[in-house]
Parts: sequence; C-alpha cells; structure tokens
Amino acid sequence: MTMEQVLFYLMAGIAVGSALYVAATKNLVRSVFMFFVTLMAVAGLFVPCMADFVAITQVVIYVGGILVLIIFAFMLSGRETLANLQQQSKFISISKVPAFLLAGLFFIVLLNIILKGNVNGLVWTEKAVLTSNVITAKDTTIDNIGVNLMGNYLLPFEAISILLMMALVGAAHLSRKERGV
Amino acid sequence: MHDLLPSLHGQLDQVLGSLPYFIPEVYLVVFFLAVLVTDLVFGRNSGWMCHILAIVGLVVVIYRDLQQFMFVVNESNVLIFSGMLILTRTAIVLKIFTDLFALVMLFYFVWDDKLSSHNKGLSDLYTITVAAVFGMHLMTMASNLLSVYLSIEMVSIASYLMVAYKAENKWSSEAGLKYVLFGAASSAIMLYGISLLYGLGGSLDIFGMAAGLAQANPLFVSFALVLFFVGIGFKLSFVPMHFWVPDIYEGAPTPITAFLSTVPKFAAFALLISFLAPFTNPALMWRSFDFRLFFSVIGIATMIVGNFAAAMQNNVKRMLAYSSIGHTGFALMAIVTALIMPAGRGLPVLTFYLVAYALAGTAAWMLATYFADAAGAEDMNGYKGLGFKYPVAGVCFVIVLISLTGLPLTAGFYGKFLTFSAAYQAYEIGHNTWLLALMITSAVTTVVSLFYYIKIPLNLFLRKTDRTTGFAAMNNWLLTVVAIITILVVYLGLFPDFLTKYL
Amino acid sequence: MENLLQQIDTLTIKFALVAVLLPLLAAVVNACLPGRTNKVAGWISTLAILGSCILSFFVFSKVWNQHVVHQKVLWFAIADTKLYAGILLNNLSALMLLLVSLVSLPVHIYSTAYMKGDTHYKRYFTYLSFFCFSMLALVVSDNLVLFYIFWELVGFSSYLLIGFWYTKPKAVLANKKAFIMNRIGDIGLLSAVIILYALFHTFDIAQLFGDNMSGSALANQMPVGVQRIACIGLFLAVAAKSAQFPLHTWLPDAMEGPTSISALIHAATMVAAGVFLLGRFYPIFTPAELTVLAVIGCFTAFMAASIALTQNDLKRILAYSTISQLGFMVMAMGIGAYASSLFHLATHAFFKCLLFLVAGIVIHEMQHIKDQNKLDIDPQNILYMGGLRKKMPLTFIACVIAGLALVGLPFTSGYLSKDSILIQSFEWAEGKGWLYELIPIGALLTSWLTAFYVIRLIAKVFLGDFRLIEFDPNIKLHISDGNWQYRVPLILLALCCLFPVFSYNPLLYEKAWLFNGFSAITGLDRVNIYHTIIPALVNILSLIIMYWSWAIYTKRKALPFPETGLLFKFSYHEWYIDTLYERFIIKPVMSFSVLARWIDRNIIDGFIHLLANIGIAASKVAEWFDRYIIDGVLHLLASIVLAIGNFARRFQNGRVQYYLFSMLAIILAIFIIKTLF
Amino acid sequence: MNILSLLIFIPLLFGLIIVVLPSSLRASFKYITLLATLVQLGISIFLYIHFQTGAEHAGINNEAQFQFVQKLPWINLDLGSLGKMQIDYFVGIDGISITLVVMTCVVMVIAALASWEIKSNLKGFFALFLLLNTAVIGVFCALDFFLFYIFYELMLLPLYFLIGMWGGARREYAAIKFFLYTLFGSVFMLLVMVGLYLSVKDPATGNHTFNIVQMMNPANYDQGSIFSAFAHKTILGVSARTVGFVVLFIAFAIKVPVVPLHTWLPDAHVEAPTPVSIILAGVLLKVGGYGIIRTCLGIFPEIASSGAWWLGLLGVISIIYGALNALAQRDLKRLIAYSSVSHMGFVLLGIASQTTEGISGAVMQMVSHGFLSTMLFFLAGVIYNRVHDRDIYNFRGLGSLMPKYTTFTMIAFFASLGLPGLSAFMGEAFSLVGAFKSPSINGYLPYWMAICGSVGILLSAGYFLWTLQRMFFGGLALKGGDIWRTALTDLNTRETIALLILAVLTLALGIMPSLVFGKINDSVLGLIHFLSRT
Amino acid sequence: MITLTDFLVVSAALFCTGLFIILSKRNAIQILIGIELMLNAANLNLVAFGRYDKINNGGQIFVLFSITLAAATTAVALAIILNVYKRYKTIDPNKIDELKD
Repeated sequence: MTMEQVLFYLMAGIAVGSALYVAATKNLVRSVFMFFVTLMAVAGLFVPCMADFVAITQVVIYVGGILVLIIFAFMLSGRETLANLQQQSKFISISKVPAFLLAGLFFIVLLNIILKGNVNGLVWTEKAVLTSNVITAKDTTIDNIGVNLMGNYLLPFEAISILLMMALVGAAHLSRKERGV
Repeated sequence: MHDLLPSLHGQLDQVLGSLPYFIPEVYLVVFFLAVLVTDLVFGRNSGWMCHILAIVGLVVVIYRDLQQFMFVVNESNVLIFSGMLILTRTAIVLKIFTDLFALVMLFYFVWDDKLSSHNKGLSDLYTITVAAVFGMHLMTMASNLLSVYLSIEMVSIASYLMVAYKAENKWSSEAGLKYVLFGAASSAIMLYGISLLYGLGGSLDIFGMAAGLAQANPLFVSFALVLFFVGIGFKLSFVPMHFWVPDIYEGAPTPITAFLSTVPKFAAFALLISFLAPFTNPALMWRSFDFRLFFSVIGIATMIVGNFAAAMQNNVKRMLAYSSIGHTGFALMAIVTALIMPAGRGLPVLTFYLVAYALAGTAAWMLATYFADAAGAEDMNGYKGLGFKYPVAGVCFVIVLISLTGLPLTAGFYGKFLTFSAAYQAYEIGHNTWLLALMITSAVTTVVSLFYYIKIPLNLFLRKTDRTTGFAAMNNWLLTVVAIITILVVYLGLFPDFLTKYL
Repeated sequence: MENLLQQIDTLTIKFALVAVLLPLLAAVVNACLPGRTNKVAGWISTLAILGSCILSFFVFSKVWNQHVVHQKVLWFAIADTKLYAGILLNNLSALMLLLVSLVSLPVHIYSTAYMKGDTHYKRYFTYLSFFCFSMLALVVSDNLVLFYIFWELVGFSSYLLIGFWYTKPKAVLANKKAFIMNRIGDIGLLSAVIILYALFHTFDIAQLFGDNMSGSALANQMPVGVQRIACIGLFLAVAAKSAQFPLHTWLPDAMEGPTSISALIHAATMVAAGVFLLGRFYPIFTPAELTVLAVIGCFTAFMAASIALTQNDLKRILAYSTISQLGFMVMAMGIGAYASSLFHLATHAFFKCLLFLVAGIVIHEMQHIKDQNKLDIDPQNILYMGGLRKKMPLTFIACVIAGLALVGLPFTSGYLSKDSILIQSFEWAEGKGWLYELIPIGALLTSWLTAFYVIRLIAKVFLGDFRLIEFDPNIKLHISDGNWQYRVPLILLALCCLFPVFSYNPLLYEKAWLFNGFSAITGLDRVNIYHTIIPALVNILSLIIMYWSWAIYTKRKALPFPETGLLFKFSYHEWYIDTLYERFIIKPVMSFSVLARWIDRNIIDGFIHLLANIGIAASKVAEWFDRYIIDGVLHLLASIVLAIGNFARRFQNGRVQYYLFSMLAIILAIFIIKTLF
Repeated sequence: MNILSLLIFIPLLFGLIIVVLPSSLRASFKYITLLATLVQLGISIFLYIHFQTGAEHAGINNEAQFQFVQKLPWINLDLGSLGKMQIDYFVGIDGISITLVVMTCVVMVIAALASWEIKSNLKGFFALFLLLNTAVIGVFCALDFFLFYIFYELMLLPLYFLIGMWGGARREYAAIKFFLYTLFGSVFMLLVMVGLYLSVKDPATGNHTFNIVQMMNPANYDQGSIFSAFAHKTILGVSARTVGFVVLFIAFAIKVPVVPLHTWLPDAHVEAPTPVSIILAGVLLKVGGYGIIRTCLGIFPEIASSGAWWLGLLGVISIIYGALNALAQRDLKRLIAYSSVSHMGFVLLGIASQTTEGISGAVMQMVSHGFLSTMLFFLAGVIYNRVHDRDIYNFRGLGSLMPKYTTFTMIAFFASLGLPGLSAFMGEAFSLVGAFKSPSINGYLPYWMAICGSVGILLSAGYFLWTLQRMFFGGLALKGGDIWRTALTDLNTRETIALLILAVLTLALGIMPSLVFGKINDSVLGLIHFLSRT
Repeated sequence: MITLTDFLVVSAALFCTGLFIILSKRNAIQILIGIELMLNAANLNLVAFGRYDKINNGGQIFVLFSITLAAATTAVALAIILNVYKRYKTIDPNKIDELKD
C-alpha cells in the first residue's frame, strides 16, 4: 500500500462521499459547498494521472467560475426557492425511489461492465507502455499541452473562443433588463 | 524536455495547408465578428444592420461553399487540421443546404410577428444564428471526438439561447429551461461515452478510435457507443431522446422551431454519417456492435412514436413536432441502408430526403406562422374555413403537407421513393429482415401520417367557420417565399434529377 | 335450278325477317307518336301484325314439309369465336311463326276496341307490338344467344303488360312476381346455353340439335354430369315460362293485366314458349329426364284442373285451365308425343285465346253494368253473372265452341290433339309397370275435370238467368256483343277451333297435317286398341259429366207442369240422382280442389315468400356484417393506432425530469438486455 | 404533340385556364369544363376510329404493338452501383385500354353535365374536376409503371376534396376513409413497384426500367433478383412473387372494390356530389379492374393462374354479398353503390377464369357498368336535387308524376339487371361463359362458382324490381306532400340529353357488342396466349 | 499501483450520483450540479486514460475543453433559469409543466 494509493483512495473516498452528501442533503447551501469539496477531490484525483495542469484548471474554472455563478444564481433566485427547498423529504423517500433504483441499477451495470471489460489489458495502453508513450512523473505536461494547443488542437481552440463569445452574448441578452421596461 | 517542439513547425504548416479548405468557415467567423461588433457599437437600433450583415454573410458563405463544391468535388476526402475535420463531398453538399436554409430562416425571423415584436431586438439572435451555422459547419466535417463534442455543444448552446431568446415570454423560457436541462444532461452522458470511447479506442481521431475499439471488449464498447449516441440522438431527436421535442417546439417562437427542426438535422446526420464511416470499412472486422440492428430498431420505434403520437394532436405546432420525429425515423432507414452497403445510394438518398423534408417543413412552419399571425389560429379548430379566406396559403399548405406525406408530384414522394429503392437494393443483398420491417413500418406510418396531415386541409377547406372578424392583413413576403418553396417542392416532384444529379 | 332455289330461300328469309321486324317497327313508331291516347297507334300495330301474318303465311307455305331454310350473318366475334345472327326456318319455327302472328291478329283488332278510352292507349300498343316482335323473333332465331335474348324479352314485355296499370298495387306485385319467377327460369336456360357452348363452342341450334329435330345432333354426346346441370336448368326454364309446378303461381296473378293481354300472352303464345323450348332442345333429354318431365306435366295438369273447379273469378278459372293444358303439353313431350304436344299447342292457342276474349267481353259488359247501376260487385266474379246468352248470343256461341274444344269433343280441334296425347300416353305407359300407368290415368281424370269446370263456367255465365235480378229486379242491362272489333276476332278464332282447319277427318288425329308435319319422331300406326277405345271412353264420360254439371249449376225450380206421377217421379229421381252425385262425387272432388287451391296459395307461394324472406333476412345479415364486422375491423385498427399514440403521449407530461427518467430507463433497459444476452 | 398526350393533358390545360380566370366569370366555368370534356371526347373518338385491329396490334406484352405510343425520357437518376434509373414518360394504348379510354371520356362529359348542380366555389370544383380527369385518362394510357403510379396517386387528392368539400352530411368521414383505404393499398404497391424496378433490366440499355411491358417478360429479370421467376426468392418465407402479386392485387382490389375491401365505397358514393359519384363509379372502379388485368395478370401470370381459384372466390363473394347488401338498403344511392360492388364482382370472376370469353366479358362489363352506373347515379342525383332526399320509402308512385324520369330509370335498372339487348347482359353473360368454360379449359374455377355467379343475376333482378315497385309504381305518395309534388318536376332538357346519350350507348352496346369486342379481341387473345404460355 | 479500473469505478460512482441528483432533486440549480458531477466523472476517465497518450495528449486537452464548455453551458443555463424564475416564481422543474400534451 504505497503512499500514492493511500492518497488515491482517500481522494476517491472524499469525492464520492461528498457527492453522496450533495445528493442527500436537504439544505441547498450546504450541498453547494459540499459540491465544492467534491470538485476539489476530483482535482486531487487528477494528480496521480500526471494531469497537474488540468487539476489547476479544474480548481480555477470550476471553483472560481462555475460554483460562484451557481451561488450567485441562488442569491438572485430569492428566498422562497430556498424556502420551498427546505421542505424536501429525506434521502430516500417515495418520490425518490424510482430515481434511486435507476441510479443504483445504472451503477451496478456500469460496475459489472467495467470489471468484466478488463481495461487494464487494453491493447493500445500496452503498446503505449512499450513505446514509452506514457506520461511519467518526470516530464511536465504544460509545454506539451501548449504545443498541442498551438498545433493539432488549434482549430478547437479557436472555435471554442467563438462559442464562448456566443454564449456570452446570449446569456447577456437573456439576463439583461428589457428595454423600455 | 521540449520533445514536441520540433513537430510544431510541421503542425503549423499543416494548419496553413488546410486553410484553403476552410474558407467558408473563415468567412463565417468574419461575419460573426462583424455582426457582433455592429450589435455592440450601434446598440439598440442595430437590428436591421445586423440582419443585413448576417444575410450578406450567409450569401457569401454559400458562394464560397459552391466554390468549394466546384473544386473539391473531384478530389477524394480531405483531412484538415491534423484530422480534426474531414471534408467529403456529402459534407459539402450538406453544408450548402445548411447555409441555404439558415439563410431562409434569417429572412423568416423578422416575418413572425411574435418574434419580431421582441422588445430586446433581434440583433443578438443574428449573432447566435451565425455562430450556430458555424457550429454546424464544424459538425458536418467533424472527424475527431473533440471536434464532435465541441461542435455539438456549440450548436446545442446556440439552440438553448434561441429557444429561450424571447425572454419575456413564459413559454419560451420554460421551453428554454427544459431544453437546457435535457440537453446538458444528455451531453454529459455523451461526454461520459466519449471518455470511454477514448479510453477503449485509444485515440480521439475516430478512425484510430474505430481501429482501437475493434480490439476492445465488445460489451464495453457497445456500452460506450450507446452512451455516445445519446448525444447525437438528442440532436436528431430519435427515440428515446425525443421527449423534449414537442414541448420545446411548441414553446419556442415558431421561426426558431422551424430553424431547429430543419437546419441542424443536416449537420447532425452528416455527423452520424462521418462517425459511422470508419466502422463500415470492411478492413477492420467490426463485430462488437451491430449498428444495423441498433438503428433499425431505433428507426422503427421513432417512426411509430412520431407518427402515431401525432395522430391525435390538435395543436398544429405539436403535430408538426411529432411528425418531424417521424421523419427522422424514416431518414434512419437510409442510414441503415448506407450501413449495409457503404458503396450504395444511402447517403445521396438521405440528402435528398432531408432536403425534401426541410423544404416542406420550412414551408409548413412558415404557414403556421402565417395563419397564427393572420387569424390567430394555433390549433386545428382555429383553421376552420381559413382556406377560403386565404386561398393561396391554403393551397400551398395542402401541397406542402402532401409532400410531407410523400404523395407523388412532390419532392417528398421522391424522398420516400428513393429511400425505398435504396433500401430494397440493400435488402436484396443481405435479406436483412430488420430492413424489411423498417420498410413495412414506414409504409404503414405513411398511411398514418396522412391521417393527421390531412386534418389541416380538412379544417382549411372542408369545414366552414362562422367567424368574420379578427382577420389581419398579412405581409406578403412570407407568403411569397412560401409560394416559391411550394413551387420548388412541386418542381422537384416533377423533375427530381434537377437536384439528384448533384448528389 | 340451284340458283333459283337459293333465290327463293333468300326471299323466304327476307319475308320472315320482315315479318319479325314489322311489329318492332310499329313499336318504335308508336313510341315516337305524340299524345298518350293516340288512336293511330292501335291501327299501326294492327297493320303491322296483319303484314307479318300474311308474310308468315307465305313463309309457312314455302317451308312446311320442305327443306329447312337457314341463313345467318356474322353478328360479332368475341376473341376467336364468331357469333352469327340468323334465321332458322323449319317446320317448328314456321308453324310457330304462323301461329303467333295468326293469334295476335285478332287480339290486336280486339284490343283496339277493348282498350279504348284507356289513358295509356299508346303505351299499350307499343308494348303489345314489342311483345309480338320478341315472340316472333324467339321462334325463328337460330342460335342460343338470340334465343335467350328473346326468351327473356318476351318475359320482359309480359312484365310490362302485366303491370300495365302500374297504379294498381296488385298488378305491380304480380308483375314483379312474374318477372322474378321467370328470371329463375332464365338463369336455368342461361346456364344450359353456356354449358352447351362451353362444351361444343357453338351457339348454333341447327348444329347443336340437328336441323329438323332429327336426333343427329351434337347435343347427344354430352358428359353425364354436365348434362344433368344443363337439363335441370332447362326444366327450370320450362317450368317458369309455361307455368309448370312448382313455378306456376305467377300465372294466376298475372291476370291482373288487361284481359286481351292474358288472351295473347298468358294463354296462347308466351306461355307456350316453354313447350316450344322443349321442342327445340328435345334431343338433349335422356329418357329418364323425359319421364320426370311427364310426371311434372301430368301432376300440374291434374292439380290445375282441380283448382279450376272451384274458382269464381272468371279469369282465374281460365288461367288455371291454361296451366293444366300446358301441363298436358309438357306431359306429351315427356312421353315422347312430340308431334301431339305441338299439335295441342297450336289448337290450344286458338281456343284458349278465344275463351279469354269472350271473358274479356263479358267482364267488360259486367263492368258496364256495374258502372251503370252503381253496384259494388267484382265484375270478374261468375256468381254475379248468368243468362247472358240472351244478351250476347254470338259471344255465347263462341264460348261454347271454345269450351267444347277445350273439353275435346269431336268435331273440334281440341278433340284431335287431346286424344292423340291421351292415346299415346296409354301406349307409352303399357308394359312399363303400374306406376307408369298413373300418368295416362291422371291425364284421363284431368280431361274429365276439364269437362266439368268448362260446363260450370258456361252455365254460370251464360245459362240460367241473370243473378243480379234476384238482388234488385229493376236493374238496367244495356249490354251486347259489342261492335265488329269484338265480333270479327271471335268469329275468326271460333272457326279456327273447328276440325277442318287441321284435319279433313274429324276423328283421326293421324290425318291431321300438322301432326304429320312432326311425326318424324313418333311414327305409329292405328293397329293399337287404344285408338278406338279411348276416344269413345273419354268422350262418353265427358258428356255424362257435362250433363251432371249442367244439371248442378243450372238447377231449376220444379218443372212448370203439374206433378202427375211419372214426370214428377222422373224429376224426383233426377233430384235423387243429383243428391247422390252431390254426396259421392261432387263433394270430394270439390273439397280436393279447395285443398289443392289452398296448397297452391299457402304452401307453394308460401315457400316462395319464404325464399324471398330468407333473401331479405340474408341481406339484413349482410348489411349488419358490413357495418359492424368489416367496418368494425377498420375502426379497431384505427383505435389501435390511437392507443399506441396515446401510450407514446403518456410520457409527455411536461416534466423534464420525467423525460430524463424515461430516457435513462430505456437506455438502461438496452444495457441490461445487452449484458444478459 | 402526340395525340394521346394531348388527350391526357387537355383537361389540365383547361383547368389552368379556369384557375387563372377571375371568379367573376364563375358562370362560365361549367361551360369551359364541358368544352374540355367534349374536346376530349372528340379526340378519344378519333383514337377509337383510327385504332388498328388485328393480331399484329395485340399489344399486351409486345411493346411494338401498342398504338399512339409516345416515349420520352423523363427522369434520369444516376444510382451509382444500380446503374441509371431511367423513368420514361411512356404512354400508349392497346385493345384493353382503348375502350376504357373512350368510356371514360363519355362519362366525363356526363359528369360535366351533372355538375351543373354545383353551386359553391365553382373555381375549385372545376379545377379539381379537370385535374382528376387528367389523372384518370393518364392511368389508362400509362405504360411505365412509375408513370402509372403517379397518375394513380394523383387521383386521390382531387377526389378527397371533391368528396370532402361538396359532399353530403358525413362527407368528412367518407373522404378520409376513401383516402386512407386507397393510400394503404398504393403505399405497398409502391414497395412492390420498386422491387420490380430493381429486378427488371431493359435488355436494350441494360438499365433497370419501370416499363410494364418489359416487366412481363421473364427474360428481362436479373438472375437472383427478388422478383425473378427463376430465382425463387422468398419474403418472410413466402414466395416473393406471390407477395408481389398479392400486394398489387390488394391495391387494385380496394379500387374495384372487392369484398371485404369495399366499405369505403358506399360511404364515398353516397356522400359524394353527383358528378363525383359518377366519376367514382363510372371510371375509378374500372381503374382497379384495368390494373388487375394489366399488372397483376401481366407481370405475375403464373401466380395469377395458381391463385385464380381465390380470385374467382372473391369475385363470387362480391357478387352475392354486394347484391344482398343492395337488397337491404333504403337509401337509393347506397343501393346503387352496393350494386356496383356486385357488378364489379363479375369483372373479377371473368378475369379469374382466364378464358377469352371471361376476359372479354370482364372488359365489356367494365365498359357497360361505366355507362350504367353513370346513368344510375345521375338519376339518383336528379331526384336528390329536387327534394334532397333519397330514402326509397319516402317516394311512391313516381311513375305517374315523372314519366320521363321513370322511363329512364327503368331502362337503367333493366339494363343493369342484365336484360338482354342492353350492354350489361353481354358483359355478365360472357363473364359467366368464361366461368363455365374454365373448368373444361384450364380447370381454374369449379362449376359452382359459375352457378353462384348466375344467382347474382337473380338477386340483382330482385332488388332493382323491388325498388321500382316501391318508388315508382303504385299510387302517388310522397313524404314531403305537396311541396315535393311541386318540387319533383320531370327531367329538363340537359338531364334528358345526358340520359339519352347513355341510354342509346347502352342499347348500342347491347345490340352491337362488336363495338367493344371488335377492338379488344386481339388484345384478349394476346393476353390469353401470354397467360397460357407461362 | 493504481489501475485504470479503479479510476473507472470512482468515475462510475460519481456519474451515478450525478444521475441520481438530476433525477431526484426538485431544483433546477441542483440538477445543474448533478450534471456538473457527471461531467466530472467523464473528465476523470479522460484524464485517467490520457496518461497513456503522451504525444498528442488527447485526454488532458479534451478535459480542458470540456471544463470550459461546462462553464459556458452553466452560464447559459443559469441565465435561462433566472428568466424562468422571473416568470414562474419557482425553479422546480416539476412545477414548470405548462407545455405538455
């Protein structure tokens, strides 16, 4: 049981646990903050995959961006949303049973498939290992990412900027006060 | 350390090399920015400018598309941007039609009273539209999981915005909410699928991926594929990803609905085609997942659900929404055909079918707008006796619906006819029972579809109304365009090779 | 020489053709005439029939007992088979041609007077001429298609004429009944014709049955099964057309038409067509079938005669007697008395036609009385009549002659034909076993019954004195024989009822030219004992019977002279005898006749009505089936579609999470299916 | 301009004229229509006169023997691996078609005369009327299956509107029922058509073809193609050719109509306005019969012979069943409609017998029924226009009130109950001849079918005479009392002319059947020869 | 040594939790959170596999894009939700069901 594994299981535990808590809790605000924990944990899980840059991005964008947005939304959407969310039933209630069953079954199926489908013995991963096409702890991924973004992934890189622009315009349009009103 | 730097030059050359194949999209971007800037600069009364700009832009783009068609037509498929996109003949053709219909839609937007009365102005809508068209262009050419996901998201987000665009309208925003939630969820699922595909296939590039998948565990692979198709299914709205369709189509402003129900279909089908292409390659012995079975079943279910559920709709928009589901199902038959015989007529036939459907569909939505604006007719009862009040519109509606049903002397008929013939040919090869089932189902559902399409002429002409008031005078632009489209439909019904010889 | 013959033949054919077409021409002309009661119409028709009468005389003279004349032209070709329209003149057709035109002539003349003042005078003569045309065409046509066509056309024209007064509901019902019953026969005939064609690929009568009824015909070699079907069809045809049991009930009802029509169509010509048909198709039948025919004929004859006994409606009596006479003819055909049958056909045509004309006059006059005195009586009911001999002597004489001919007393034509039938029936039956004997005996009885009702008729109508006097003495009786249009036909026909027309020898039918014209089939000599016994037997008995019935129906009060012993006893005896007869003979016979009549009305007609009702019921069932089952299936399909659609719509409850849920559920289902299988 | 194409498209031309004319001239529309139909009639008569007969003009399965042929390339679709899809505009007529074409033109004239009664939006009515006219003629002339199908479908929409917009009380139901029924048939017909197309190759060009005539030649089928007679392909276990035959047959049987696919007919006929009922009964039913002869028998002869027993059975059932239903109706138009079912049964019986007489009789029956049903519906329309009632029990003793009308009714009734000397007799008689001959010639049909068929004649006599008795004879008694008595005027000149034409034609055909037989004989012989060869 | 399977299992858990959230929560925003959770699960997979793809590093870059896209989507979604809230005074998707058959 190496240090690495310990960390991994810890992170995984936190992630899943907090996620479950998000699912379970009645209180909205609390669930949001638990979600923050989940995101952190996931970011932590990125690290053992040698995706440090991605982990950072995750933290920055998610926590700094999305979560904040969500909280703003809460604030904007006033109190009786919070109010009528208070009287939410417990973790398992009749209204949730189908959802729970579905999710559970989904998980079982997934698990079943994952365990059957020995991903560890994938052809291409082994080939990658042979051709040492594996990211190791030594090499830094950042410049690699940078080069790729400037090269192979230039198109998506440009395209997503347009997407963001459009999203910006649209969101702005939706949320701006109507003229003349 | 910097072991990738040397390859950078190569990659940049690659990028520059692929730019010539990317000219229409470049123009799109340019005009997108132009519209955006005008919008920002001129603020509140920039609507008409943006409108003109967008229209001009699309015209130019279509022109460029045609150029591209001219000179790519003889070359075989081109991979550009290091395999991000693939430029095929079908893709170009579909791009052209996408742009054409988008152009029509751009005109259409302002002719709908409800939409044009939107008090925040339409200028943002044009921006979004252009961006959406750009997204569709990417979609038609995408050949890499990243570009696939990116383009789908782009189109989806644009669609959310369009649906919810009329913010002050209750239904519009409700539809927006449903759309965004459903869409985001399904895209999340698709992303999960993509992640698995990537994991199992070992490459984002779909050809490499296919090669990899062929060796992976079949069960797992099919699982991943199904998750992936959830996303495409959401775009194509086939069963079981169709639930959002009626509500959103009803809630959104009619022109938006028209846009959603016609234009992205081209792109989405193109995407489906290009995604399936590698698997049909006989070189890799594809066993893991039976696409034919999958799409046959989906197609049958879609046809049945769409047409049968439409059979008792009273609201015209809902009815058309369901019927659009049905048409997707029919188009899937062409996909199955293409899967069975990659060399066969599946794709051009599909294109023709889509064009025919898009023509008739656009006209139908426009007429829905027309009657809604003219006589406030939303559902069947509202249409009573309007045929005599607005004869031209009435007749056009009849012809359009006939085309949607697929009766002769309309484009729709040849759509069905060619699909049948292609399917038959495929059947002769494999004697694939599912294909037969598809054909029979489609025949039956055609009859059913008549049953509900005919309701509109029934109310327009066969029933009399006693109302005399509340008939607005109409702007004839809309009617003119409808008439032109109708004539086109009939012309294609008489001389289909006018179109088919280019496919 | 040949050439000359050819020309003569063509001339004959031409004449025959013209003879046939003249009435048609008349019909067309009449139809185009203006006005409903155009007197011209009558004369046109009469002239036409006169013309064809003369022509047919000529034709007859050319053809009778000489070579057969047969010419045909291509009518149309269907696929590779050609159909010819042509005229076949042999003894039979020539005779019929003459007979029909000869009988029609007086009827025409008669009608001009009889229908005077009717609001549809013109229509009447149009129909009449049309009937004559189709009847004449029927007898001369040379192929089965034409034969069938005219066969049905005569039925059609009789339909028109029965329902001539179409405002009388009874008349309409009667003509419907007549036509439909005839239709049954027609279908029989049609099937037979088609079967013949299907077997021999020709419609030509001459080829099928040989020219002059000489047995050398295609029709002899037929496979048994098919031949059965064909013959059943023919039976039906004959039974329907000439009112044989069980299809005879339309004939009495048909009396709703004008009397002159009854005289021509339902006594003399059309109803005889059935017999004529037998004559044409004779070679087809096998002995067994002929026997069946004989039985049917005999039974019909007896039954009808017995029914005639108790009828009080003048025309009905005659109608039933017609049926029974036709029965005679059919029986004769059955027993192979081919010649006698046709012979009787000819004689019967005259005297029965005459009887009807007489009846017409009587009824007309009674109507006259009725109208004059505002009486409420049925002018056709013989119980109101009587003693008319004084008022209308000529009619009386004519009636007596006809009646005697009907009975078949010597010196009348009836004697010759009838006896020939009786005699041959006995010859036919002998040595065949006692069962076969029933037929001649039945025939014998029938002839006696005939004698009885004939006298009853005459007595009730003409003898005694006018019944109505008894009701109110001061009744006005301005009646007479009527004008010449009435007298001439009577005289003409009456003459035709006497023996000289047919044979110089009043007693020996073998000497009758007409008989010899056909005796090709039945050649027999007079060695046989029957030929002397039977006539004597028959006639003597008939005379006695006639005396009885005369005695019964014209009973006087006690004779005028004082009741001194012997005379009184005599009359007393007479009285005694009468009662005897009353008790032992008349009663049973009468009751039988009533019974038969009852059967006729209720069982047979009842059966037919039953059939009709079954038809209606079936139609109701069919309609129900149509509405509820077949359409029901459709609506079921529709509802299935709607059900599926509703199922699909059930998910559209507007809740996005529910949508997501259902979508994911389906996907999950797919996975589970995939993982399990 | 080929004269046949002229015949087909003239009505369309006039229809366009009507469409562009302003509605202020609506009074003239009916005359324009009448003119159009008359011109058409003229052309058709010209065709009839110049129609060559003789074995060398038999037509059927020999392309060279068709007459007034026009063949233009119409649609060229490059189907990649399939070769080119060649759809021709290919029209031409042989003996079977010519008579029906002439009949159609006559009926159209009468229908035009009958449409005087139409009062509301005339422009639409006459435009649709003429469109329908074009389609119908086209069906009879088309020799390219695709073209045939196009015209076939083209009939539906105008009819839908003609029934639905100008029809009676339950017109919507009737119209949609008719439309769905027919579409159901034709959609599957489309499938078979495509299958045939992909199986047949034009020997000359090597392309697949829709040419019906070439579909008749087994040699033109690809080896191993689905409908090839030699490669015994199956669809879901059933022989492919059988499936094809059955599907085509069902499609046309719906039109004919054959029990149990007939229930659209009473509704459609009853609800439709008179001119449309006339066209429906007079022409459209014939399209079914024609289609069976031309395609079912022509393309699947061996199935037709092996399935003849069933065809015959259906025919007999239609005869009896239709007649029984007619007997049960109290609505005059319904009665006539069901009588049509019964009479068209003879057509099927004749076709099933596959003897020369049978098929000639069938064609004859179609022609005569064309005229007779026209006449009957016209008459029904006359009385309906007068008092807007058709219930048989509401009329009595019309004979004395409307003598002319009664006369024509009697002619029509007796003609259609098969009185000799009138056209229907020839048709029915020879259909029966065929049925009776079949057992001895080819043994397709048993005797009892023929006999049951002849029972149908009896039944028809039953219901027609009963109707006569109930409506026309007896003392005058009307439901509507004196109002009706005044309303029920006798025929006016227009009606008299229309009816007179028909009566004369009926009589003429009855007396000179060669008018029809003369033209069809060679084709029928050709057809029989063709059938017997396979 | 941590195998891919472990990562997959974790991501599966996250995914299903997200699934449960989007199905069960009565609040649009929470549903969004659920969606984000599912996205994260997918990202985890990508990254995990991306480890074996050093040259063109698809996994990680894909994750970068997906995160950005998630942000965009969320922004738009929230804007819409706020609009809905303006009209309906609630963001419980089950109460917003005026559009239905």
